[in-house]
Amino acid sequence: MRNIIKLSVTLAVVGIISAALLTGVYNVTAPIIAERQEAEYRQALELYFPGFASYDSEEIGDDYFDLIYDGSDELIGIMGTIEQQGYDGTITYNLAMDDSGSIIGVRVVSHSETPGIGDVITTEVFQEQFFGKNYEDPIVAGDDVNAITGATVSSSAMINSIRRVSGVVAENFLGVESVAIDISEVPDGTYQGSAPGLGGELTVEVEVSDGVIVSIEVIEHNETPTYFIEAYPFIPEQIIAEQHFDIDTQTGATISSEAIIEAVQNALREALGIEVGEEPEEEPVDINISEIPDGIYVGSGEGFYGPITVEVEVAGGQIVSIVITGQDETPEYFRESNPLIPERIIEEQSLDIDTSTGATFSAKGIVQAVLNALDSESGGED
Amino acid sequence: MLIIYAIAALGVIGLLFGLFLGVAARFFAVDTDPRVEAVKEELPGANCGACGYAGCANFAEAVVSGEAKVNGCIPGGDETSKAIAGLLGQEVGSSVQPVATVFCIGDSFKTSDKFIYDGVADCEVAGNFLGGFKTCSYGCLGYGNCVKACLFDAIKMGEHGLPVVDTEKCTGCGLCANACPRTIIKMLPRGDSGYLVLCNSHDRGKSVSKACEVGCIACKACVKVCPEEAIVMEDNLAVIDLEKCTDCGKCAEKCPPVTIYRRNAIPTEAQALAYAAEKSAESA
Amino acid sequence: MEKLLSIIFIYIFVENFVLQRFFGICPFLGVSRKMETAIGMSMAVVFVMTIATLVTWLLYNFILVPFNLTYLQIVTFILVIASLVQLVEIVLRKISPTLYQGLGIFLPLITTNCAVMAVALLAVRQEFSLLEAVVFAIAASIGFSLALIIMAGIRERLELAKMPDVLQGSAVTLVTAGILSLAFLGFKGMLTL
Amino acid sequence: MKATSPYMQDLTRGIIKENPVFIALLGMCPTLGVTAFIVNGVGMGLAATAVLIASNLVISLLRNFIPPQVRIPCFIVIIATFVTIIEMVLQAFQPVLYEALGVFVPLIVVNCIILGRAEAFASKRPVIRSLLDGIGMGIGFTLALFILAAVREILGHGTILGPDPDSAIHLFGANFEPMALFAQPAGAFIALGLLLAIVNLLFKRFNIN
Repeated sequence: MRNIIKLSVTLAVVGIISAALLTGVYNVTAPIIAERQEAEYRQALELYFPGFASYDSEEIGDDYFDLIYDGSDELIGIMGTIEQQGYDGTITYNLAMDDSGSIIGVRVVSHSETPGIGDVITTEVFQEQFFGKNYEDPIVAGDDVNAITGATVSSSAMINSIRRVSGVVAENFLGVESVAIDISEVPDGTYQGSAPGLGGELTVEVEVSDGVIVSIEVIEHNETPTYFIEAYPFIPEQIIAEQHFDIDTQTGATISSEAIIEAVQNALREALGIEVGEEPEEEPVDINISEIPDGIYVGSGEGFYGPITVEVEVAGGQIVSIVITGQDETPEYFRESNPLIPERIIEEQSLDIDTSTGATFSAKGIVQAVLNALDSESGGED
Repeated sequence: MLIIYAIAALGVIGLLFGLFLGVAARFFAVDTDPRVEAVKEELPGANCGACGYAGCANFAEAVVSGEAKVNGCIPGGDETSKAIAGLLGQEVGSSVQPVATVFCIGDSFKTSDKFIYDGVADCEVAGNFLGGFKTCSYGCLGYGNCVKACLFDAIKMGEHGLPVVDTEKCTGCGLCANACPRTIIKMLPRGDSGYLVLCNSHDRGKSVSKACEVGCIACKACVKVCPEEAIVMEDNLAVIDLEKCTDCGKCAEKCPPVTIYRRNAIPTEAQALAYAAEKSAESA
Repeated sequence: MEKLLSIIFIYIFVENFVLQRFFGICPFLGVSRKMETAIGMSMAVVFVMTIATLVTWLLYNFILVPFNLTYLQIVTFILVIASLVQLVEIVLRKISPTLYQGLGIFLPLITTNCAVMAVALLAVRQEFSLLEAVVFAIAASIGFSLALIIMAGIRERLELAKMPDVLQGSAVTLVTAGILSLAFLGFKGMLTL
Repeated sequence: MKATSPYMQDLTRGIIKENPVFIALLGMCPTLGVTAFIVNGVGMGLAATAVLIASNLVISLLRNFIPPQVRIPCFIVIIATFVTIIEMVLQAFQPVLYEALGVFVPLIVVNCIILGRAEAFASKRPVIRSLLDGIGMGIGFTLALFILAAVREILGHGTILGPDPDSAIHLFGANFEPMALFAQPAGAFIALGLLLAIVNLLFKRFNIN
């Protein structure tokens, strides 16, 4: 018996000494850690809300929001700290929005996306796409915001999350009652609506009779099957059962589920005559090449990582050769659009060509450079 | 304030677990007989299973409980049995330690290969593949399963493709005998007297002589000549009973392919290599 | 319920504890020589890992968090694991000596096994509920056992293969583990929590 | 070997002859886990060395006061204390490294090298010798991590000095296609396996053993 006491007392004494030592060190380092984290956060706030005075935090669901006030306690903006499930783990990012609800900043705090592919979400080019977008604009992957191909899961995860959060901010802080769709007002009939899913356009057919959604059917999609079975028919059943749209999309196929909901909402918006954010038409960017005198022209356009400069040779009213003289795109992306795009331009002898190669940014950069070279005012004869 | 919580928490947890372990040690104390531990110390600890028990710990318990004989540990040999006997206060029966003997002298120069085998380096696997690459389907294939099985480094694979037993190191545990897929190695009581038929082939006549220059062709010459009838034919293979054998050596003289040798004159690796050199000199 | 299923799938295949996250490599290299030692070790690990996570989760959430002593988590966790392993050893020796024969030698190995400590830490850091933490521990230990048993199967055949003796032993084991990890890469990104 | 004093032997034993990673095959988890970049590898090496030296020191000081039955739990608590201190210090002063090493910092406590040296050496030797042994082993461990991290970073990312862009030096120019395998976990296994083979080869060639 005595032996047991001796053993446990020794263990306890060692434990106590270690506890005392650790608490001492903790009391020294804890403030330093807290202060450093605080400073880092203040620095980020300073970036987007220069000269802010104070902020207080609120929590909605598992997102944290800080309402930022200037000297005279006027709300000048909101900074959200959101955790979103990426390809490889959780992505934590800050979303800064001004008081009118438009996004002025996106900052990735921590992520574990695959280096070289998924971490494209930390580049300014990706983040800047969201600037100026308002909470009403349906931030749609692929149309007005480019989901970087090759990193679709990471980038579309970010895009969908930013869209959700901007909606939450708009509803809760900016006193905007959401553009709610009142199903009971929807006249009977079947309506079609579509929204971008993981693999591309997803179209649904919704049937409404005396103010109740009776059936929802996905008539066309190309989602990845393993994801899609998680979302369909589970999500439509939920919508029909609850007759509203904020249902749990954490089905392990968040992107497809949100796409279905969005498509059903678009279908009903059309039915109610609320204008759906239509496609921003790109004005045709073509010039008449045959008029351009023969010669070599130099021009430059905006690629993914920086300027792309080209040398275009025109002979007999035709583009004969396009040489890319300078670029610093990421090798594996640039390879997808060079020499494909120059060949396409020469073949079709026009700039209005399909730029959705594996690297949309670089492709558009080249077209811009050629346009810049040939455009008589801005381009110069070499 | 925090420091008090920390000290309290860790102190309590340390105390708790210390008590917990102490009580558990007492409550679940397994009343192991100290003698078992002492006997276990004496054993070589190779867990070879020659004593017939599952490892040394098991054998130690059996010896202390009187179930197993003091000299049951074969690898341990005499000094282990004496040590255990000393511990348990019993007198020592002399343990006759067997030795591993290879019943095949058909080395790679006296037999030939049917085909070139480049598969898994394992006797069993090689043996299963079309009856083995050697012309004799009972002979040693030379991939050393016995060598791998031996815990006392007492058996080595010779240049001539047959295992060579180091009788000093061999503790008679029998692991090599079990490991050999063709049971070429047998455990015999130690001794130099007596003759052995160093072959394992159950074929007859022509098929043996074609396969190996020194294989037993079951001609029964040795059986007829042996004055003590110590030799008996078991499925076309002559087997000499060492108890009856009076070491007269008549069988060895009569054996046409010279497969029978006295126990202390078993053909060695050197002889085989010399034979090979001479044979290649002849043919060159 | 559906989150539990995804936890099970993820921590056995997608984030296998040995092949993708590098926990428990020392026993993985040491014990995977023969199949029965691998199975023995796997059983011991599944048993200890589940109980350890249960105890550490309770300790963390009911003692450390309320008194905000979370910085003590490393000391308490490792103390719990070490004492638990010693306790299991004592109890096992009494209840079934044969099981102790087979399993006993692995138990001290488990105290210094990174996987057990990693599971306890990750269960707490990812804010799992109690049920999720236990399911997480079971899934992780099954993942560990899966990798161990596959490796044992391969290594038993490796012993017989002819290879340059410089590569013999742990060098070839590591390279094989690399190829195994490549195979498990196929599950990458299939499912996220 | 010329007659070096036992102290010198203690110090140099861990670096090459008994290198904890390449020879004793201990501490495999951090070795594979954090060597994607040189900065992280060396960081982990130094953190582990600090813990190793401190714990060897304290354990050899207390070796006569701790009853043998409760030896392992006490050693573990001492080591865990130092690991927590290192974790707090790293979090306060080296946040980037702390973030990169992640869960492997607390895992130093179950690092087989530290507990191994504590039990095999420190609990039986006087303070000075255990200290030197700790330093030797620490240097050996950091050296091994550095070599593996160098191989993995240069092949896997084509850079030196680490993940954050402004300090990383691109070795092979912009459009060098790095062998992404070595950035993956599988590459760590393969790289370490081949390194072990090379070390075996060298030891056989210069027959150190």
